[in-house]
Amino acid sequence: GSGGQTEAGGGGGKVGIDHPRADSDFWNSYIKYVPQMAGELKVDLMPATNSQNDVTKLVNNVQALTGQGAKAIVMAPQDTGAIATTLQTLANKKIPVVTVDTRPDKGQVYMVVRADNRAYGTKACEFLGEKLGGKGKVVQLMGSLSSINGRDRAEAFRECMKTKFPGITVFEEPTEWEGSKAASMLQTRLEQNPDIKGIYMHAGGVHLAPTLQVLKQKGLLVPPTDAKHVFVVSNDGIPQEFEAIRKGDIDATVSQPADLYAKYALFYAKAAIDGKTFKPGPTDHDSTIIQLPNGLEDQLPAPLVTKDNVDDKNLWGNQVK
Amino acid sequence: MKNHVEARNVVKRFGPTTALNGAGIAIAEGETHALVGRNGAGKSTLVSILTGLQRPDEGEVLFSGEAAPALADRDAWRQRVACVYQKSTIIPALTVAENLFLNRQTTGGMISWRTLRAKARELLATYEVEVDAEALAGDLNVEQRQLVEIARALSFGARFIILDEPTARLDGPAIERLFTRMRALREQGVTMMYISHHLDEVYEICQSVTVFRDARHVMTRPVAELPHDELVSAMTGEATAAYEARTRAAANGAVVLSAERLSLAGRFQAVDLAVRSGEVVGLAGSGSSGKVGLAETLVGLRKPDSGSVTVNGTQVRPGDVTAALGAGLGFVPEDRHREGFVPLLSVGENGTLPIARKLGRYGVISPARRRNKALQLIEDLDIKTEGPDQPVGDLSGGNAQKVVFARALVDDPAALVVINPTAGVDVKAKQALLGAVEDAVERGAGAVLVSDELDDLRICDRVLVMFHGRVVKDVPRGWTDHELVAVMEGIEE
Amino acid sequence: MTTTLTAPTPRVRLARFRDLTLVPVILILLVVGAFLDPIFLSVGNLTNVLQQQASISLLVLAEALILIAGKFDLSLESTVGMAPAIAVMLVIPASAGGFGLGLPGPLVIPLCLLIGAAIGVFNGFLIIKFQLSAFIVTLAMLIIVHGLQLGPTEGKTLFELPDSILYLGSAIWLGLPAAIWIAAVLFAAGIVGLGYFRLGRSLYAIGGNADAARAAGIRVDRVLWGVFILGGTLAALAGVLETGRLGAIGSNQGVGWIFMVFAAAVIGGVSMDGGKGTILGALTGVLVIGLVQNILTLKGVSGFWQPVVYGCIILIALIISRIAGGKAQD
Amino acid sequence: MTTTLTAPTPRVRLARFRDLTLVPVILILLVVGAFLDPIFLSVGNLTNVLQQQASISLLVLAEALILIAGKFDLSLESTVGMAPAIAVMLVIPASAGGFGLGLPGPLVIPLCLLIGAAIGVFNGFLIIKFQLSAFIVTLAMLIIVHGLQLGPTEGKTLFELPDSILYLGSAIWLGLPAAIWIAAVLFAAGIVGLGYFRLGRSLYAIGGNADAARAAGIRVDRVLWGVFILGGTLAALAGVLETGRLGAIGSNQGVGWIFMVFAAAVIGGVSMDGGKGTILGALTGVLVIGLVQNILTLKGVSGFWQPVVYGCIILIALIISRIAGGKAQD
Ligand SMILES: Nc1ncnc2c1ncn2[C@@H]1O[C@H](COP(=O)(O)OP(=O)(O)OP(=O)(O)O)[C@@H](O)[C@H]1O
Ligand SMILES: Nc1ncnc2c1ncn2[C@@H]1O[C@H](COP(=O)(O)OP(=O)(O)OP(=O)(O)O)[C@@H](O)[C@H]1O
Ligand SMILES: [Mg+2]
Ligand SMILES: [Mg+2]
Repeated sequence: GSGGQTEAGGGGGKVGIDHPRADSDFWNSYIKYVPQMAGELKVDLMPATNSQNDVTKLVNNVQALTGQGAKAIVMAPQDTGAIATTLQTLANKKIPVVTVDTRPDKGQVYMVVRADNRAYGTKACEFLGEKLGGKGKVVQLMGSLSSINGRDRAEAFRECMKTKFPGITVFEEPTEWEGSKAASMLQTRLEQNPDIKGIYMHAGGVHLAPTLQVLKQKGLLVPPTDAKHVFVVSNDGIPQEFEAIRKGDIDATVSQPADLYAKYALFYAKAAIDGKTFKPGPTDHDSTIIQLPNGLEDQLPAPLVTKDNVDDKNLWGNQVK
Repeated sequence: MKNHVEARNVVKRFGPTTALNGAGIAIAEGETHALVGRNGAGKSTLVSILTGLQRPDEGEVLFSGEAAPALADRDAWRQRVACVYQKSTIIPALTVAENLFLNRQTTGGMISWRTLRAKARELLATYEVEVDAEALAGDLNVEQRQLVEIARALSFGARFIILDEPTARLDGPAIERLFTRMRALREQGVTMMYISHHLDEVYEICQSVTVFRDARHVMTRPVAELPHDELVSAMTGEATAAYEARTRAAANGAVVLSAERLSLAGRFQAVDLAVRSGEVVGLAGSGSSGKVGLAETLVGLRKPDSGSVTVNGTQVRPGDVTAALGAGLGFVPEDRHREGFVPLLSVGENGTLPIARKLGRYGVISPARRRNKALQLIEDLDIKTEGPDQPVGDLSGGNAQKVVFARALVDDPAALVVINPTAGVDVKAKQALLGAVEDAVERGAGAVLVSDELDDLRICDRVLVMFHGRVVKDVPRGWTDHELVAVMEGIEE
Repeated sequence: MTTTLTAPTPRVRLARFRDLTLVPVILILLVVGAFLDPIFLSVGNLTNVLQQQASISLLVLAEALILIAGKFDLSLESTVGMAPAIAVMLVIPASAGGFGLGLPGPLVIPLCLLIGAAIGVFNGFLIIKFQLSAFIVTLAMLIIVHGLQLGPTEGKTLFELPDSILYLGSAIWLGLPAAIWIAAVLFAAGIVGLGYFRLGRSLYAIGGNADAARAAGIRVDRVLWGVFILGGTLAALAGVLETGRLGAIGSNQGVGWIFMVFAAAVIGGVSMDGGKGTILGALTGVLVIGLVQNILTLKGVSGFWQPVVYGCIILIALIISRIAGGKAQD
Repeated sequence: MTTTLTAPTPRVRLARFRDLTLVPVILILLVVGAFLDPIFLSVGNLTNVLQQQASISLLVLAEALILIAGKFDLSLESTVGMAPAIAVMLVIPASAGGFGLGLPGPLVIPLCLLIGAAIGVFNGFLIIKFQLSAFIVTLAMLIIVHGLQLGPTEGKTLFELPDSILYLGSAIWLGLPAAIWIAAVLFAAGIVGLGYFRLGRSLYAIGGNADAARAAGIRVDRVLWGVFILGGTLAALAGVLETGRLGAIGSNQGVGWIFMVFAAAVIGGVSMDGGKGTILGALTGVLVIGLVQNILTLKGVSGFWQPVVYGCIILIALIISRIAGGKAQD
């Protein structure tokens, strides 16, 4: 690569950013970090658009952003296939793209900034498998099956259980990221199988409160020392999950780094405008860049948070507010 | 005698139409007052103003000399006036009993359905209405619905009752029963306003008559001293002779409409019928004789259980209106609101629906040709409308009926089936419509005319009388009212 | 002349049965469910079904009233999330995500119901006074009301709720969840109110023929307005129950319910054209939907194929209710 | 006596204008947009707006036809994703996620349209032959059809598509995206067909009073069935255009569109009660929605508040069309 080009002064390197949705706690934290990180990194950020989980809107928004003069685009396409044409168009216009959270299947990207969603599922599976001693029943409250992240978590969890803990039965509940469905399905499943001992929820923001509410109603919300305790692993790492871990209501969560997503998305966008290039291999921030057929991916660390490390100041969930 | 109800200088406009233009009426305490006028003269509009449903643009309404209540105060209006509206106010999804006692099912507290049903049966029995109190009103036929509306309006105990064309859908005996009832009410001192296009009815039960013409009041006179001719010319604004049925040579043309062994369970059985080109065949019968059912089966609105219908030499598929129309049939249905017209579409479109295919090639409709055809229909049948583009839903009842008639005639039908065609049309229009039937017949069509009105049947070359679903007699021209009624009632053989 | 009172009794029976065309469907579902899973017929499971349906059933009740009166309200689903969320934010401190107004905690339920009623007032205003299309007004309101939740909460889930709003949705009264009792009482009130009171009957008259209702002295506008307000209030109450059941107010609470609400009402015999249907029928519709969902969950049908099974069962219920009801639907 | 042809011309003119009540709204939006962002009035941006609305506009066209004929179809939105997805799976090899039937690639568009038509046939069968409620049948079909996409694809996005299905949605003809031309031609055909053709006029008659239409010799069932089939086919075509624009078929393609489709049709003057409205009016409705979305995007209104602004603009458009139209809506 041609590393050291002059740092862009005021020469106009506007970064356009599209937020995927405004109705989940994780993404809202991310949205909040964006302007803060833009200030720190001195990125010339355009007003953000929001595609409300609709790839059609995303495409329209990107069109508008480039029309308004964006030199690089940060986006988080929740539907990774349907963005292919847009990526192609942007590549033709020589506008670099950084995608956050998801990896487009097709079309050129400058950098993918994400944690490995399959790793979430595997980490949750390993934690639950050990706690249950390799046998018993667990429930997986799945997100939407039409989202790649939901599918990755579900598949990884399922495969890990099958290979590493064949003695454990897994019930899968398609909750569509809806608290109401999660509560109903978990309640029904617990009625049918009162001996369920573990729960993996795909999204703390929507699944945490309903799960606790159902467990409470069933009298299962007891400390880990109690034989009736149901082990719960969550996903996201929002402050309320940490609170629940401290209280012993749930046992672990996979912290999806909202702050790092925002930081490195903007970092790479700026780098792209500045003409920098990167190579696969370890980075200076505890992560690894890997080569994709259509670009690079920086795999950020996503730590499993348990009672032991829940007070770690570096966790983003401990930094909000 | 003082005026029980008075309307002064009322003006009411609907968009470009002026329905009432400084019209007024004064009805004396205790009298039965007729309001007559041609279709679209503004009668029903006055009714809606007298019952507080619409606010006049100008003018005032007085009850016993006092100003009418505010429009929002429905209870006050209902104490002053009860009404049988021209447009049905029956709610089809509710039972007859509930319709009768709508919004007064109980005076307070919970409704006792048992009591309500009993009260309804009693009321229906009092008015000799042969319907089941627990039937859904939507299952009734037009006539039964009308009887329910009348029973409801009369049962309020109001001191002033308006009847807007109550008899347009009733047959002879039902009309007689209504009149008996009205006379009794009058004896109790109830004031009534009566609207009808049957002027003989006006003479029979009204004491005075007010005539409206072109949205204005033209005269008010005691009935007793008003000759029939003068009344008609006041309505029409010109001297008009009574309709004379034309004479025709005995029909010996081809059979244009025939039925063989036609049966429909519960309605009529094994009916044979043959109508020749150049003749008008009447279908008469008392209530529930099956005449309407038969006519509807002839045109394909109903599918017979057995038997066949032949139109203009083609045996049509049973229950297929399109095929019947295609074979050269034209018809006027019994209930114009249900099967007659599409309210939102214009006069022109409604009138030309069956001939759409003739208004242009390759499925195109030429608006200019439609417009010309429509102007011709409006002219021929003297339809009172702003023009071919006015929606039929905005027309007065009689004019809407003329549009339905226009639709039946538009294709120069070889066979014509008309069911109660003059329901709700004014004297002059009635002549136009009957004349149109006779014109069509003179052009070579054969016609079936179903009617409860003996006057209409006079244009028929012969009248088939039905009784309990069978044709019992073929009466040739020259009958007297008495003879025909006797056959219809099954008294004479 | 005597009246032909041809066999009045069978007709009454038939009319009564028409509310209950789904009862065979419910029976089939009970049998099938028992066959598929022994747990299904247990008291615990059936109680769960009822509890899970309690809040959506209030929406069905509200929608049934509005449909019978010949109108339409899509915005109810947004009220389920927005009314409790805003009420809670009025009460909780700013540190917990509230407005920091410091209103007393016990006010939260009255505030919530008031917000629901206010949405009803606004809908009524546009639809009745302004004579706008009910479908589109409430569609726009569905979007706006949801936005009025997203905006202030910034899309966050509200976790720190006053106890009072959690109580109704989670309490147990006489061995059954309070939500079931509340829904049962309200449905009973609806059945009696619409069956035996003049005001209730006036909804049928208005839905059947508004002009005729007006001519009969019913204050059509006032009644309709009342129905919209009642609808909004019931939706807010459904939100309270749902909040208690879930223990938090997510930004998606209620989202997507309205389709199920319509499905329940219509397979239960309530007509989209107004003037037809009963509250009891709507209740059977809710039960069918609840039982189907429960059976699908118990059987663990794959998430991908669940919608197909689900949709087919709705169609079958519809066909059965068509055959049993005997009349064309609209 | 001659007829009182009191000034027929103003009425004609008024009736014509009624299709165009949204034109002032569009003009206001154009002025406001130009004021807010200089990019807005550029040819490129306006072309984008049209291209973005092209596929949803076909759905609006389909829904307008169905609404005018007095029926209802919610399932269109699911067809937008399902028809192309299944058509593609019939064609592509199993390795790319297909069924591995090895049908030739150029068949994909005909297959897609055929699937759309088949969905229309099924809807028509249940609604017309079985006389079930159109709302609920198509609601169930919305769920089922979407499930028929989710099931075979297992929720995955299809991105290895035959070129033929990508062409229409991405080609440029005479300097404009092909999708715009296609939509323009179909709308023109709709306007002419419904204005000047017998078959088109019969939709108004059927929607206005089906019994009267039948009595006037119109084959009501046949026409209605045709309308449902045409609707399904147009939805499938919308799916083809969308697929070409996006370059892949996501499992959520089309999901959530139906509300916007109804909003566009109704603010454009098409009545939910049937028999009223024009295709030109529906087109203006689409344009209003497209312009509003574009302006909101250009201004970068916060995602939280966007729905509120959006909903309010729909309400305002509705009020303007009510005032300009002069009649109560339903
Ligand atoms: N709602 C309305 N909108 C537009 N025009 C109307 C409306 N109601 C009545 N009109 C018009 O007002 C005029 C008077 O109508 P009205 O119904 O009062 O006549 P009518 O005397 O009762 O006639 P008929 O004997 O046919 O019932 C007619 O030209 C009619 O077209
Ligand atoms: N829609 C209907 N459903 C069931 N029965 C009906 C229906 N309409 C009419 N009937 C009944 O069928 C019988 C024949 O009716 P039809 O209308 O053919 O006779 P009609 O001679 O016209 O009687 P009327 O003069 O009372 O209208 C009557 O008993 C009538 O009550
Ligand atoms: Mg009249
Ligand atoms: Mg009759």
